[in-house]
Amino acid sequence: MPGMKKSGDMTVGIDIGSRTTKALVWNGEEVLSRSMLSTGWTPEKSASVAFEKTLQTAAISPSEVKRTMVTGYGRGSISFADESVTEITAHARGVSYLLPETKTLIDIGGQDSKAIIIDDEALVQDFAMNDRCAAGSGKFLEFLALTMELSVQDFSELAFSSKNPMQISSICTVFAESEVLSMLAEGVAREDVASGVHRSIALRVAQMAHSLHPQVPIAFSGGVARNRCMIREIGVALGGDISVPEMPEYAGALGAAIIARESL
Amino acid sequence: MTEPRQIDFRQWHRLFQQVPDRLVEEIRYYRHLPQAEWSQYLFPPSTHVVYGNRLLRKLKFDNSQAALRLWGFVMSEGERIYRARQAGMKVIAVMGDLGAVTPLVYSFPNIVAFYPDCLWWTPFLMESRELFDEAGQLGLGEDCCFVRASLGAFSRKAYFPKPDLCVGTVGATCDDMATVMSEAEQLGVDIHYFELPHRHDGDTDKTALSGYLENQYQELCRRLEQATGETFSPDRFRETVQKVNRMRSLIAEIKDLSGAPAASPMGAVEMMNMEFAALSYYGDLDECLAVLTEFRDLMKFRANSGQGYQNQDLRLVWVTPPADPLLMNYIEELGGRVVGSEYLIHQTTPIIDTKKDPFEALAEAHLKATLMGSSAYRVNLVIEQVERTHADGVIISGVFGSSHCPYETAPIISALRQKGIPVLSFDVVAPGKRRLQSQIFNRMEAFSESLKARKKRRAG
Amino acid sequence: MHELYKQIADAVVAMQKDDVKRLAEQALNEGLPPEEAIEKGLAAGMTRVGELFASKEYFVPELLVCSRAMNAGFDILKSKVVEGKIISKGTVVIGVVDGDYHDIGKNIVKLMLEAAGFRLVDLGRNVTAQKFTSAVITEKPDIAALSTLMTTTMDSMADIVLALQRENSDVKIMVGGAPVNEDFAKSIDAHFYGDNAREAVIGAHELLGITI
Amino acid sequence: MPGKMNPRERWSLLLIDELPDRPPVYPLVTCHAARVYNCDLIEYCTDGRILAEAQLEAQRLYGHEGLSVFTDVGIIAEAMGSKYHLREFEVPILDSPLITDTAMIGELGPPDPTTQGRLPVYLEAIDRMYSAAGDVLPIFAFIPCPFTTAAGLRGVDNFLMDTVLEPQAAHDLLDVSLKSAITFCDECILAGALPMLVDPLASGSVISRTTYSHFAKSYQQKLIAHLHRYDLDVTLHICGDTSNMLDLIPQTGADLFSFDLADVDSATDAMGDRVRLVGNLPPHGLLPSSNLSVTQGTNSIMEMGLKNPKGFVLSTGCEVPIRCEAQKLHTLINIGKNARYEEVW
Repeated sequence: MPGMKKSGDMTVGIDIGSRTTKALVWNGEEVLSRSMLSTGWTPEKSASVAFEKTLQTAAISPSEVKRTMVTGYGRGSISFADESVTEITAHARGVSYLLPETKTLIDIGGQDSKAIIIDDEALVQDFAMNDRCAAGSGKFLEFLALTMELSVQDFSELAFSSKNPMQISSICTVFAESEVLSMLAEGVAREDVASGVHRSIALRVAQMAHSLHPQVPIAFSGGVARNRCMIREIGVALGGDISVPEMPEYAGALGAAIIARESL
Repeated sequence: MTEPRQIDFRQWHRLFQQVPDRLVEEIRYYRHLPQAEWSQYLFPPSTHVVYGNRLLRKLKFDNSQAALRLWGFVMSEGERIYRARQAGMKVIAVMGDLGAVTPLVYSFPNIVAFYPDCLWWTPFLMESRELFDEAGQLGLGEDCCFVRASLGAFSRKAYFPKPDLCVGTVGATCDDMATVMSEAEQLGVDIHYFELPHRHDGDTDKTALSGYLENQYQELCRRLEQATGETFSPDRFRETVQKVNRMRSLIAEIKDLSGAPAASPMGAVEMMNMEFAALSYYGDLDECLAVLTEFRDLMKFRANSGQGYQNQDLRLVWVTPPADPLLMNYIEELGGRVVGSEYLIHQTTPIIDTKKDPFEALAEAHLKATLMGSSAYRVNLVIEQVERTHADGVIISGVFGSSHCPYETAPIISALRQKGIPVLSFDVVAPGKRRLQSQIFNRMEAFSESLKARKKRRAG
Repeated sequence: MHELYKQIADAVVAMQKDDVKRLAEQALNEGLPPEEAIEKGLAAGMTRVGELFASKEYFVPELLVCSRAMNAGFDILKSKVVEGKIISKGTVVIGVVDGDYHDIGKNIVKLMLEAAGFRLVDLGRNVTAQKFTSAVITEKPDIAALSTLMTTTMDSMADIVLALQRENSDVKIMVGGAPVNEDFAKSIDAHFYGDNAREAVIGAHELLGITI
Repeated sequence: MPGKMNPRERWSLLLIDELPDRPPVYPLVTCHAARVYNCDLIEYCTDGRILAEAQLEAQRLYGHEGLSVFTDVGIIAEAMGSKYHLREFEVPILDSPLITDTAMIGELGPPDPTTQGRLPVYLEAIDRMYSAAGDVLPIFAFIPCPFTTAAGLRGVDNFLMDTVLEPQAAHDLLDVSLKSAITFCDECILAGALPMLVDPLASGSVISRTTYSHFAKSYQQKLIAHLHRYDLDVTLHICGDTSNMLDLIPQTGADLFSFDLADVDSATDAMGDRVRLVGNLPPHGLLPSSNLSVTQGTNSIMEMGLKNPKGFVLSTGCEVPIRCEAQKLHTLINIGKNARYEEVW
């Protein structure tokens, strides 16, 4: 990459999401270490634990870190960080690094989802966010998995096996739950109900993305991007192939670390 | 003259020590009345903080005397309307008219007009749900636009005196407003319905619409004669309209100055206060002119001498700036400056022809108003403004539940995107919803990051 | 009555400390009995001050300055008083009730009672029921005088009156202070309520059946 | 119930010469709040969070229409250096005054309200109350006037004697006390409170009209003039008997007069066209007396108060006694809340 500092200058990116906090050490070429833990009620504390853990893993001392950049919803309360950046910019930067061709990025996190249009020079051109309600986020998925008494992992695997996703029309978590329960009571196949839930999220996200006139290639990041069924449904909803970067939940932290290094 | 700076209410409190006593004593409203203690209004924001306007603790204000005067004038409007009644003046509420009928109202002697719709500001200013909850109890809940706060105010009877007449517009206007008016009528308010004709596109034959509007104005004039016991005087009308035209040109001039190339010469919140003066002149046309003239002179001085705020480089046009002024401060904190605005109050902008028959002139000016035109017409105006002000991006803020927002916002966004103009759009959230508000802040920050990155790239 | 006594009294009323001192010295030089100079000069002056206070011509500042003048004279005269020549009219235990530290009123009453010939035991301020009752046991006073200035401590007063009466039903209780009134005094079974220091002096005499 | 004004709205109307639906009801619930909140007085007087929470709790219980920030009248004198006695279960009280010799006055200056004495306690309490309920409840910060602060600096007896024996020294002390009051008022305003000036020692029970005019009134007037420069409406509270100086009160410039021992009718006669009255059920009336006498007393005050042309606030003549029974205060407040002005809207 042009303008990159020589390796050895290490930066740390920390992404404090509503559900999990991720931290990693970056030396300009590779990720030296990563750590992830639950954010809980004290973002400041989880951020510092994640920071210490990832430094420990990389076997470096805090004084060797040139700059620490935080992102994510909890970034405002972190006093030990040098700078902060929004998760929109951070995710776009991280994914552009991992999958440089990306034009459209879908990110689904614990509490929100976003669609980001990335221009030819890896900058955010436009974005849309859904952060008003749980529908369209990892939280919605978790809730309905719980309704069907499944772990999120099993829920998505079950959904992936379905060939005939049901249509879930409710976008409100509470109504969606009763819709799911009544379908199950009517004897609809469990996998079809589960994939229906995935599809409903994918449709909401796609609807948001459509207003931005998305172009291919499309990438998908965030914790939910590990969900095979969701990848498939997003692809169907957006009408294109979906690429998922390696370790998609770390895309924000990586982006933050890269931006930190660029600003050295 | 001090360097332009945005300061908080604490700093204004201290700076106020340096304002000469003479000015505090001199600057007054209702100069035609015997001067009472209450007519002074040049006071710092801390005064209004003590009286419960909690948002002022978080806002940044321009450090000039002209801006202080503007704030003082705006913040004293509520009291001023009460004082008007105490002094025997007639009080006319003008709702939903977007500034069209006020010139006619003010051409009657011994009269003030006020704009109850602006009470939407109060819940934000006080960071309080009181007026919204009050409206909610009367049946106007969260699905209604923020103007429902004015219903709360009608019901509480503590924000303005009972109007001698309330002129309310119906027809091609906000439905929420009409709902508020019908509820207010239940509370015993005397309402005269002024019907706005349907929106037109530029090519429509306007003769029929004009005749229709003239009738509406004549009807209103008769109602005002009844309410005030005075006869309409064309001479006084011309005199008033000359002042109104002066005010409209002043506002246009000030808006142009806000785009000064070197640096932002004025805060977006002050600009909003200034633009809203066009609606009902904050209850005192003469003093309002004096306030705006001082304000214009200051901005002219700053623009000509290249003075302005530092580190605000992103040029933005804001479409329907929000009820929550904190957001305007915030974009400035992020390095943005608002070089243009596009409000719904277009009826306040055209110059009224003083040579024509009064009612014909009013109708003609009314039809020039952009909101009388189609959405597409308004879209073009926004784009034209973006190009004229060399804006880097556009922010559109709307109100959830407001009936005009959806069909105005969507076409503007889509047109801007097609032109490759970056746009951020969101709905303002009512006070007390911290999580939602912090999400808006987040989007604004992301928007400013992307605009900055682009600017940096363009710069090489 | 010797002219000098009147001059001493006048000087007390006129708040002239130096004059009082000079006149007291003069009285001693002229061989006048010091106890008589105290009673007919200083005390008589203070009685007039009390009247001026009651009639709202004098207020606390003036009263304090008068008593300062009186005390200056008293310091000169008392050293020459022959033992036993001054007979106390009775003993008064005085204090500001529990929770209250405002002692302006109490000090004035104390001043006036002393000037009128009572022996005063000053318990100070913030005096608990327990402190009051033990003083009643050790000092065997004729009167207990309770004062309060704060509305917030009026109920302490009620508690103390109750405790005192349980301990010694003979002791006469007088109360006073800005927030207290006749009705309140009655309601807590006090024997006397005085609106001001002069009334307190009169009341103390009345309670003990002494004619002034 | 729709249409019911909140306390903020009621006060706002009153302050612009509009009669609200009824007079605000604002008994001086100060340290009594500590009892409602069940905390020790020393905590109440030294911890802004506790003071704020206790005030809010008491307001929730009684529904009276204003929050009061007040512990004791020595607050400024203490911050300037006088020693106050702080002990469990007690309100702070002057122990040893700072100025033992009038020659020391020249060295005095106003305190820093953000660090000195317990002034920060007030500021924290105001800030918390304002954030919690400032939209619906006015917050009154009780600021001791120069006369009372001077007495706290010099010792009450000494200061009162100074007014006779060393008037110039008394004025010098009053001047610096005025500066301190102004400094503290400014910070209280910035925290969100409306200053309420209290001058218990300037009472007609303690000093003469002449002393009041020369040593108290002129400084009250200067302090009020400072606050008027911000267009704030100022309440002046004087404890004890003020009946012989009612005619002097308007000269201070006070917008509201809160008084203790004087009757509402006389006060109305003396200043009703210029000054709003705040009063004045005697606190002893809230103690062992019957509910019936609270009812009668309050009714008669309310009847007189409603006639004051500049408006009226139903209140107590002084602080509500710490051990006041809740029922008595409820009785007073209910009577206030049932009163009505003729509707003018």
